[in-house]
Amino acid sequence: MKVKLLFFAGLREQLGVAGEDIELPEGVGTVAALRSHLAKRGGAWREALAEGRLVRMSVNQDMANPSAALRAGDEVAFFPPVTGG
Amino acid sequence: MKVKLLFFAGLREQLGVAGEDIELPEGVGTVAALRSHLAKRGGAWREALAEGRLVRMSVNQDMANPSAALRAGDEVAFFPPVTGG
Amino acid sequence: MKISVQRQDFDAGAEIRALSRDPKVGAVASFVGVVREVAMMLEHYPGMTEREIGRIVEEAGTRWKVMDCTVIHRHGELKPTDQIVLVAVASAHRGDAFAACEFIMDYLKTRAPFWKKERTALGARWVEARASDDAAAERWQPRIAEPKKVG
Amino acid sequence: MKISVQRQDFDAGAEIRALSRDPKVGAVASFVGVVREVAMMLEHYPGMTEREIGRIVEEAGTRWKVMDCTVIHRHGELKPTDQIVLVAVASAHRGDAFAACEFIMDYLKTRAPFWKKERTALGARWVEARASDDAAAERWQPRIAEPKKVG
Repeated sequence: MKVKLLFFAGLREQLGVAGEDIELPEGVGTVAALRSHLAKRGGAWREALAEGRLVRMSVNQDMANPSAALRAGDEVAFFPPVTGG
Repeated sequence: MKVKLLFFAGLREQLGVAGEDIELPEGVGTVAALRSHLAKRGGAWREALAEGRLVRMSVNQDMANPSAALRAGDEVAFFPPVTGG
Repeated sequence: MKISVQRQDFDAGAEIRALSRDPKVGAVASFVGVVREVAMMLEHYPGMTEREIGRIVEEAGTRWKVMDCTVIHRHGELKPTDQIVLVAVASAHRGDAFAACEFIMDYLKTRAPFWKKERTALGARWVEARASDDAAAERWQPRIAEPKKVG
Repeated sequence: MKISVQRQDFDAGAEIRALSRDPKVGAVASFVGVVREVAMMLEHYPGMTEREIGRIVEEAGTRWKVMDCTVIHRHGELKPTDQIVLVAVASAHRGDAFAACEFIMDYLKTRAPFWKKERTALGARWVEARASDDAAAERWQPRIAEPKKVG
């Protein structure tokens, strides 16, 4: 299935990309699995999405837990802890 | 000694006077004594300044306790609990 | 610090803006009190009012990091939806600004010499002081420490 | 309820005034956040930002008597003393207005998807999230009750 990825702030800069549409391989069905999948690209991806790094995730513009399930067409965003206000 | 009296809000209306200069008799040396002295005028004075009534007092524009001493030339004000803001 | 007791209305936005000209200010907490439903006349004690508000603001400055502060309180005839009072506090951080602003309002309600007379359909009547306002001011009081026992 | 994420500045006074048109409103508490000392760029997540602020405001409405509320948050390039954010809450009484306003600010700081990049003399750097902001939001959490022992 296809999902839309978005990256913001320091994470966007580190990855050098603001977003992309990707086809998820079999077995990548949660936000946590997607994160691991992307980290396996290596380089900046491994570094930015490594398990120790504080990364927040949302699905369809709702904050999501790592265990949140993904469905075709979802908008999944990765970003650092927020610093507005 | 002479002091200046001021009355505000409901108290002013009840007494029918906004202020007056009075000569204090011997022995009227505190705010509490002044209050009793005025209450002895009877009528609206007795009613408005009776011991059970919540009356606030200030001396020279500082909130004053009943035991506060009076000096010649003081500005003494009597008024109900405040309701601003 | 700006304290004004006045008949005319005020522009809260302009006052807030004026408090944030210092680049060390990061937070401006403010409060606007508004006349609800019934027209009123606000009497005050000229001179003492400004002094009392000044003391309240000074007290707030000893408790929190207040960088600047504006208090405007109107008097005279006011009608429903009219602004009555503005308290605006500037600080580096929002915690100080919020606490000082709420403290000043609570004390203003119980210590500044203003009296409201409502113009109801049944006639004019002086508003009674509310116990809830005393309670609101009371919660800022430091708890008095138990006297130490001398052995 | 008005929520706006925008580049342009706002007039806090006009927003406060708009919240007090209802004669049942007696209190408008508000907060303005201001850029301190260092210029910055504020990035956000269009769409999610408005939704998240909406949820925060809705949550405040379940906890306090909120009659109306305005939240404006700027994004883009901002310089020292520029206004960043306005939260204004209208209520019948000041206790509700103050609490809801502070609650919304605390949650905005930890939940709304905004990121600040400071333009320092040494170059640009992303601001790190502060533990003190998490702590400020945390204090509004209901304490979880101890599970009852089943005998």
